[in-house]
Amino acid sequence: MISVGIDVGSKYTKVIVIKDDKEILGKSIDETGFDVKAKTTEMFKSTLKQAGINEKEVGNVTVTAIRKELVPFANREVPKVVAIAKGAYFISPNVRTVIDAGAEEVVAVKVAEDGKFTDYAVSEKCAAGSGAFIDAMVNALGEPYEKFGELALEGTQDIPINDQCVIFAESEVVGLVSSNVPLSNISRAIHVALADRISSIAKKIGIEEEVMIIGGLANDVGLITFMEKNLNVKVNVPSEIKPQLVTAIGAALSY
Amino acid sequence: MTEVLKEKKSYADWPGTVWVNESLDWKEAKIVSAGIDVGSVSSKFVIMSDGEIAGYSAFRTQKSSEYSSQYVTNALFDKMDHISLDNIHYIVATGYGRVQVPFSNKAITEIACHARGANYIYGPTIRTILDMGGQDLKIIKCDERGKVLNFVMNDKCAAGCGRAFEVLADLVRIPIEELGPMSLKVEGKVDPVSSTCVLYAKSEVMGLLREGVPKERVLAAYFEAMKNRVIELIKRVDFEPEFVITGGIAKNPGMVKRIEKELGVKVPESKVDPMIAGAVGAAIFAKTLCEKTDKKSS
Amino acid sequence: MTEVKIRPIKVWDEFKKVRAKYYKDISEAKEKGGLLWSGSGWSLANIPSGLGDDVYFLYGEPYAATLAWFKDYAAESQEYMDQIGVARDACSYLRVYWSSALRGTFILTDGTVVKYPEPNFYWTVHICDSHAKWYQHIAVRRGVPMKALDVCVGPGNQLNEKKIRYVVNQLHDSIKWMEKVTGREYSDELLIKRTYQALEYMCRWSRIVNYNKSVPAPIEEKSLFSFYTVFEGPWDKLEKEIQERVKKGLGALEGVEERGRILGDMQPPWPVLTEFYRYMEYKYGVNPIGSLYIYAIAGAWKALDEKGNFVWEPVKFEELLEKYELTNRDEALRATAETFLRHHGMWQTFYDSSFKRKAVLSMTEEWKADGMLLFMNRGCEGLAISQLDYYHALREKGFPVATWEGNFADPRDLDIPKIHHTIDTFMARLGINPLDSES
Amino acid sequence: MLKLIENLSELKRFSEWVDTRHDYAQRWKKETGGKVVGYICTYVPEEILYAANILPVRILGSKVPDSSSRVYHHDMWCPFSHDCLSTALRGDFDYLDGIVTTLSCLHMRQVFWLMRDKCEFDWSYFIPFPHGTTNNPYAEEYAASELENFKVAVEEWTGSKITKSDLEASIEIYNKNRKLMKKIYELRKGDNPPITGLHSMEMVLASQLVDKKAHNEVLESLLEKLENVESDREQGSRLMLIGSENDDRDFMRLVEYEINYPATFVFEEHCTGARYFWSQISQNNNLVEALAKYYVDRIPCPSKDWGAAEGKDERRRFSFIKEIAKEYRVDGTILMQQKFCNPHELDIPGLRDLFKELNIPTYTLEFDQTTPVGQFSTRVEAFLESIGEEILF
Repeated sequence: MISVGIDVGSKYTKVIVIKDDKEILGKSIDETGFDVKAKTTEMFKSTLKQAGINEKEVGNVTVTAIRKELVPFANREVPKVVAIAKGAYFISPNVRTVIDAGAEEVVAVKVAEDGKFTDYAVSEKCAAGSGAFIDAMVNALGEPYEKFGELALEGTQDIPINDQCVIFAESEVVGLVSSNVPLSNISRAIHVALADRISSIAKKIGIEEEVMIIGGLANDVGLITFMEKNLNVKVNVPSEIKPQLVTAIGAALSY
Repeated sequence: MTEVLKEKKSYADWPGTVWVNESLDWKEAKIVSAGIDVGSVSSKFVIMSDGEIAGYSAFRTQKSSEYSSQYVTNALFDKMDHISLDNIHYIVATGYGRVQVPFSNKAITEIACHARGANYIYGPTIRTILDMGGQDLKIIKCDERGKVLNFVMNDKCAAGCGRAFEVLADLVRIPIEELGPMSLKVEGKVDPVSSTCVLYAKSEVMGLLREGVPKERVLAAYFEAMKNRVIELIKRVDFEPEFVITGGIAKNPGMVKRIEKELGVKVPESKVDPMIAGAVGAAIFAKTLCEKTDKKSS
Repeated sequence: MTEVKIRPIKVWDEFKKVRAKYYKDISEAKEKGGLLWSGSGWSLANIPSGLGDDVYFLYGEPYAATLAWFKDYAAESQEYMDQIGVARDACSYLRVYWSSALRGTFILTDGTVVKYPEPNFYWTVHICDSHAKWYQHIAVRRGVPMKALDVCVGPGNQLNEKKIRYVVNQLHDSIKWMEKVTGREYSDELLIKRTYQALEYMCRWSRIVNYNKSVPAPIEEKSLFSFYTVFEGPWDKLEKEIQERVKKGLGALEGVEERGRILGDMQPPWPVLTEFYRYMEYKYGVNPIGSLYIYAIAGAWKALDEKGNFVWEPVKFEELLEKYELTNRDEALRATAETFLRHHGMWQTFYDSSFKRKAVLSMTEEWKADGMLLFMNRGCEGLAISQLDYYHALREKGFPVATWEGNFADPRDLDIPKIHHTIDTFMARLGINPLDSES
Repeated sequence: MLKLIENLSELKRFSEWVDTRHDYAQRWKKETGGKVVGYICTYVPEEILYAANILPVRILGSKVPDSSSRVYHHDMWCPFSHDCLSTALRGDFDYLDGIVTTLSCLHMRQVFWLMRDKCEFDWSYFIPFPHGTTNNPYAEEYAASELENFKVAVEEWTGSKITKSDLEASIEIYNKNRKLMKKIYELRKGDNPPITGLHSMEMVLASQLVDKKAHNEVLESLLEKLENVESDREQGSRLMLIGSENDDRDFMRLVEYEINYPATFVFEEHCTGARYFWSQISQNNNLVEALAKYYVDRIPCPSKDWGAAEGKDERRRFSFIKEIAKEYRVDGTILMQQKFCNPHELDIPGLRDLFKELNIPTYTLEFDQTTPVGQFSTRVEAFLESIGEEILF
């Protein structure tokens, strides 16, 4: 059977086409924008095309992180936590702790041996541990840095970033730049702060190996390094597939 | 994340300004004083000849306060006849970056400068000043000399500040100066977005847009929330209706009209750009200090 | 499929009338020559009753909860408090109560706003960090006499004569003080009568919530919240009705078998009460059977044993009667103090996180719950104490638990779609599907 | 001369003690063979511990951003409590033999329980104590009974009796410490106080962290020196600091040494200031009762300052503050409060009224785990501009 999973994130939408719960036939990522209906429809069609599948062959379309009503061709919606657990378990059945570090939210999920989730924790009221934080910091630096995460590994000095409000932390970063602190140290400071926030959310559900990180921030090697230090475990990043797609896979598997 | 960085078109940008008072010749002045206001979002520079505005410039703050201070002064120097730092007798720096201005004689807070500037621009009857800067909201009470009696500021939350509108502009992809007028096109009562946190309000705005709510309405909801936040601060001082708004957002009708309506007052018009009030205050302080200390720096 | 509904409680209408009259009486008490006092709902309310049969009590917290229930009025009240610069994280009940007192307005249960009824005096206990400071500020601002009582003598299983005397002495003083500020003579006879009633009420309440240990549970939490502050209600009738349900095996929900038993820990989110409970009940057919709060706040429980374990067994009224001879003032005060100090479930939680942890762990077993949703309530720090402690204890035991945040008296801090999403996720955790997905 | 005071070895000693508190305690332990006990609130009767050859050290945070406490401790608990807890979770207090607290505010109670459960200390004790100490005639007697229980518990733990003379000696040392610190505070009444707020804060903090006997010696020699010097530091505006627990030395340094205007703190009211030491224990026959009387009567923490109001504010702390503000000729007051500190938050409206009546300007600052230097310097400077700086007009 062909199933489609759609994860509508605050920044990006992810679509997965999967066959018999096993084989990924199509995948795509694109900016969500304002018009969710048009965007998901367009992505749905193009991903099916990419997979060589006819719309009529599709058995299930499951959305997550959005109400079903906004995606008219979907026949089911699942809570994000469900999709995260299923997706991560699909990637590695040994996974016990999943950390989804997305653009505006961090979710930590405990997965049992049978793949069902047990505990979960969600960041509340503060964007300090999310991708938006890094985005804002990079923005404050004035120009894009492609390898901002890697730069953190070259940093040598501990500089605390005190402000949790993203907007104020921006000015702290600006302050560091104007006092000529090397960029590597700034990057390190930002990543240490971020790793601290994300880890504390993950610790709320108890860290049990194997630990997997998914979502946009999973691509940030600086973050992974400092999280491993903070949590004192290996933090795995999906290698076969982009970590942003895992939740959409989970959605496709939830029917 | 890196993909995000590539799309760098910004709707938050605004053009800089340089203005020179052609009817004044600074060379004839006894005291040439200057004020420079380096804020977190914008930097402003004012030169005064014997207490009258001879020229000003305003640009977005760049990388560092030091760099911005040089940028904004040079921009005005370029347009003013042969003037340079050497000709200015006293310079007061203010704003968030005030201590990083390498060429100032003294640093004074933007709170004192906005009060003094508003007193100069709008006259000595002014008692309550709202300054909406990039990261700060300040409500200032002052006396007839423009001296601060007390003030309140926003704590650890950038809601209602200039930066919040930049974030919004980028999000809805509408140039920042059009946000206010657009938000006023909606008639009737609009419920504010429930979060005032800049980032959470942002995701709420996104949610509303995705639900198909028209942009004007969404903007109105955002402005309502930011307005409530400002009113909340204003109510914390003994508000007196001799009231003005200074800072960048004084030019944003979406905020000003809403605040006026809520408080039942009308903010007076002025010939001087309210955005430079802080720098004007700084330049006046510079003149006073120059007179009192009798120390012309050149 | 039949529609899911809350099984109506017949005696509710009578309770409702009593409740409406109660607030009406408060608003008119002084005009009619009666006495009105106000203080924390944790106060030993039988004590001022000795001042006469026309003494009315404006309970701080239940009034604040009523106010919070009127969403718009609550938002307006909270905004007013922001404007006068009272910290946003201060007790949310205190904030809305202050707004009422400082603005001089008062909301009745039908939503009518009348003049704030100025109490003759404020009298309160102080168990969290806010209670006495709450009434102290209002008393100073409004020029009304106020007195507060220190009841923090430690847990019930460590009570001794000195601790009890410490509280009883203050109660004696309070009575003299009340006589002084009201100019009335205090009736010990009336005190004794009210003390019986108070103790009986406490014992009754623990019995009533104890019935919810049955499967299916006869009553759901929203109804429990409606009943518990109506002290003068027809309690016998209510108890009989609930007993009847237990006997017949009738659950709180009609049209569906009880598909899950969900516990909470805190006060409910008043401004979105219906949206919170009905969503669970109607969409999933589960019963929110109660919470640590609703069980422990008003009942008399065996509570802490010597080892510090929490015993969820209702105290029998007859036992109390045997223990205390209520023939004079001192005995009545002593009986009141000791019963509260020893048997009030919630009072124990302020002295050691382990008491609260044990109470929660055994509560989930005794009430045969399937899961527990913890409300990280930013509006009440007193009851938020140790929340993460028992959260981890439940989690480590493998008991399904999840948290959500908000403020119980501030509609601006309660996001309905987010709350619903929390419930959906938690139901997925429990493996309970929406009713409509299974038809 | 300015340099002279700044370089006084006694002041340096205080600051060193604060910086190296963990090393100090561990060294003390090694050298004396005694036990070290951490206390979480200044209502803990240190005298009883000290009489049993125990070094009481105050549990303070370390001003390092660290979210680890958030796993167990509510986000809305105050930053000071978070800091104490995360410091403990990192293992910085592992050398402690035990911890003690009393019935203080809820947030610090929670810190006590979490430290007890998460770190493995040999011993812990929670002292029930009157929650209200204002207008409460029964508090003393009740407190005495609980302190007696505490004394017995300490004896059981250490295995040796605390004799009357042990306790007498301990109280004497503590009384002396309080008296000396008060004397130093009193030198700040005059113009150009010889000691800044930063120095006084370090003095009091050190007192809470080291052996009082050693602290007394330094105090005595400092007092001798200070009585004979006059500061040539520009005192500027005379400020009083009122509020929650505060060991934020960065903030003191910012206001007194770093901003653009001269200013000097002439009084700190909080529990790392005058509230810790302002009065004396009167030695009478029953020493435990004397202790109880002292702790009940001391300038109260806002969490204990409530009780009654008959048409006017009867908070004892308020009348103390009122007196001090006059005596120390205060130009302005900074009301500082730890974010989320409820007892203080609820006193602030009343304090504002009080200072309005006294015609002394106030400014309120909310403290977090670390000092936002940029934001605070603007605020404090603007406050100083509003109470002084006539030169600008």
